[in-house]
Amino acid sequence: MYGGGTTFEGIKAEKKDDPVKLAEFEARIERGEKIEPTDWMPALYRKQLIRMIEQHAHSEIIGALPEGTWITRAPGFKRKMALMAKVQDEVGHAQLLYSAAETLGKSREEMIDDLINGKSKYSNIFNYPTFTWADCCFISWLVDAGAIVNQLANAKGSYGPYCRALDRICAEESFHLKYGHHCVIYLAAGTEIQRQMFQDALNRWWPPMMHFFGPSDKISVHSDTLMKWKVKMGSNDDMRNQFLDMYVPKIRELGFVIPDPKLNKNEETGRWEYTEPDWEEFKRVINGDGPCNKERLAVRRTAEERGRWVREALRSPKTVYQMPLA
Amino acid sequence: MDKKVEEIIKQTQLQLTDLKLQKPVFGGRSGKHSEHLQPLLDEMSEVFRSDPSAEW
Amino acid sequence: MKSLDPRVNRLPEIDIENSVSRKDPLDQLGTYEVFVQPKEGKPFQHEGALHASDREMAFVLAKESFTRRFQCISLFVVRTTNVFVSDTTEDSESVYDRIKGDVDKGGNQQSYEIFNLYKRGKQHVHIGSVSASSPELAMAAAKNKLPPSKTVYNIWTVKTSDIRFTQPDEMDLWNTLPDKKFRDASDYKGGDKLKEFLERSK
Amino acid sequence: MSDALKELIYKIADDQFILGHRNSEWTGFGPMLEEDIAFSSMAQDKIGHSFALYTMLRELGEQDPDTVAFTRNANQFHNCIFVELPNGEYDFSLVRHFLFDTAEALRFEMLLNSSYEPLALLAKKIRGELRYHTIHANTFLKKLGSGTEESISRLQKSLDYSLPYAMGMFEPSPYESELISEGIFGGEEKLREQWTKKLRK
Repeated sequence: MYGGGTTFEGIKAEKKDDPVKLAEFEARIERGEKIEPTDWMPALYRKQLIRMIEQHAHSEIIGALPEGTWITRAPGFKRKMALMAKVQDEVGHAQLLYSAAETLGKSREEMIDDLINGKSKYSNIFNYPTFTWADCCFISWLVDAGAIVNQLANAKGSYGPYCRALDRICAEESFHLKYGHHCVIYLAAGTEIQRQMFQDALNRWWPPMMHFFGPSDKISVHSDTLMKWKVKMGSNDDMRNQFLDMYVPKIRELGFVIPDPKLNKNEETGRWEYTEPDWEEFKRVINGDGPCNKERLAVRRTAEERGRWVREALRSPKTVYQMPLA
Repeated sequence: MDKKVEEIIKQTQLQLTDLKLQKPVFGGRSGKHSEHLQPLLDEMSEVFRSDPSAEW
Repeated sequence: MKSLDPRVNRLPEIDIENSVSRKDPLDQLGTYEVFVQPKEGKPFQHEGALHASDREMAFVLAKESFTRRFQCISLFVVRTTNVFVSDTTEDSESVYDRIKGDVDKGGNQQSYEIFNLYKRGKQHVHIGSVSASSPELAMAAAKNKLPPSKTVYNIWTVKTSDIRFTQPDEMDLWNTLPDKKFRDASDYKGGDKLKEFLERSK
Repeated sequence: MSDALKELIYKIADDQFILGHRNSEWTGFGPMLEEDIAFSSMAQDKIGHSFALYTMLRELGEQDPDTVAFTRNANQFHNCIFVELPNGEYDFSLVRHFLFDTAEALRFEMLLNSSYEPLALLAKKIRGELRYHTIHANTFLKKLGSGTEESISRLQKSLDYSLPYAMGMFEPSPYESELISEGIFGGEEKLREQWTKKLRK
């Protein structure tokens, strides 16, 4: 469900790839055909894809925690069952994405260990606390909306297993977005307490939401290679602008005030203007120093440790680990 | 419902103590509960009760 | 740990700092491929992979990992190691052109299921079964008996006996799937509430 | 007659609702991703069953499901104590799932021919879901009950701890004879015998 904010630090060309194979590989992508696990691929392509899909999978499994904070308190049957199904989907999407990344040669367990040990990153936005039910509704609607902008773009990428996973995830997430919007409409049309609860949530969550798509193009490491290989499908600012185009009107329609007086669409350029997000905070949060980073990883580690006796009892020498096929 | 509990337990190394020796824990059916239920209900209805006139 | 999540506050003490040491061997479970038949008369299609301890558990877990919504009338699982995979071709070359359709004079003929990939990036689709004395010869038999009408980029074949099929008496597992509207966008139409709100706040 | 019927529906609905709620706490915390997903689906089924039962109660003159489920106090709930207990470790949650769902599947099998038609219809409708809950419980019990030293001792400890509470599922109601004579429900005694028979075979 969540993507974006993927950081491709310091991409340097790997050791020389076989030029003939590289030409065939690039011609295939040029024709719009997908790369499959058994194809030859440049080392850099494999490395960046593992990083990207792994970060997306981690974002899903960690993303289940801030919304999961409200799973036992969802008000009424409709919200309770929807939130149970939605948080379950996040775990389900993590399972799909880890499988897609496993086809590139890294086992799920190594990926989860790297997550827990802080070696592997995940989306900035899940390191913030969900103080109220309205915070949870903000995630269900707008963070989901942001993730879908990224995922629809990535679904047109070049790696087959990731596209298959994203096709399924995007189909399943249409319910998430509508559920989230439905919740926020009821808050907007509700009592003064409900309206204020969401306005407060919007004030808290807008800055991390602007960080969600990653550093602005001016300062982010820009890689033509990853664009050519359809690993990176659009610039961070493109994604951010798409999101603002689609959702700022919907937020304002409900009578809420977005906490950035400069936020405005420049009709000539067709681009949104806004207060420059604080990219220092973004780096700090991505690298482990946000309000809930420690709790998220501690909870994930506890789930792994408490489940170890189950996995060890299930493990049998006969059914040894194998990379998924597709 | 063909799988019988005994059948399942027999396929494991678990022992099933004699049920007649068990002293059933009754009371729930007539509203007499453990100390765990009310906190569960308070937590579950926290948002619901935060604004009783609201529609969520 | 003091958390906003009441569930976290109920967890046994969890230390913040300590990290996880890599376990050797990994307590990683075996891998299984999952195939789903969405509707009567439609072919089985590959849906993805999962990790489980054995075929029976893979079947149980596959039902919820892969058929939580949309449609399903039957599902089967097979261990990934039991799937035989052909070369993968591209552009306009069909992988069947690389297979010699020689006649299988081998003994101990067994039933194999055949799956074709018609587009890179899409799912393998079940097209039928053949009998053969080896996986390679099963693909050759498929070339003769199940000639494809369009370009095929990859073939999977699986011994029928390696598959855990849905049993006839298990078909009711998906009876209520269409009723689970709460997992579908159609259950969350906020239009009326929004209209009412907009009129009220005019 | 409707008091007997209401009491029966309330206790089945409250059992499903409270256990579904407890089991939903595991979502995102499961021992492995695939089991996290399956366990959450069964919790959603239980909440769905309770909603269907509370809707039946509304047709018998009770308040709407949200009010009934979210605003009553503990002393107004009719669930057995077994389902309200905290989740503990995964061994207890699994053993409770196994013992409770074995009984629940039997209960609804008895309700298949209930003279109260809505109950009979519901029993028929959710039969596939209850079948899945028991297949899942049986698969995990068999596997973990003969897995490692640790998994066997954990399940044994949870089984011994759970049995008195599990017997509490069959507390006879003040309307037993009326429910039986009206053909609404075969009675807790018969249910317990079938369940014990299954346990004791």
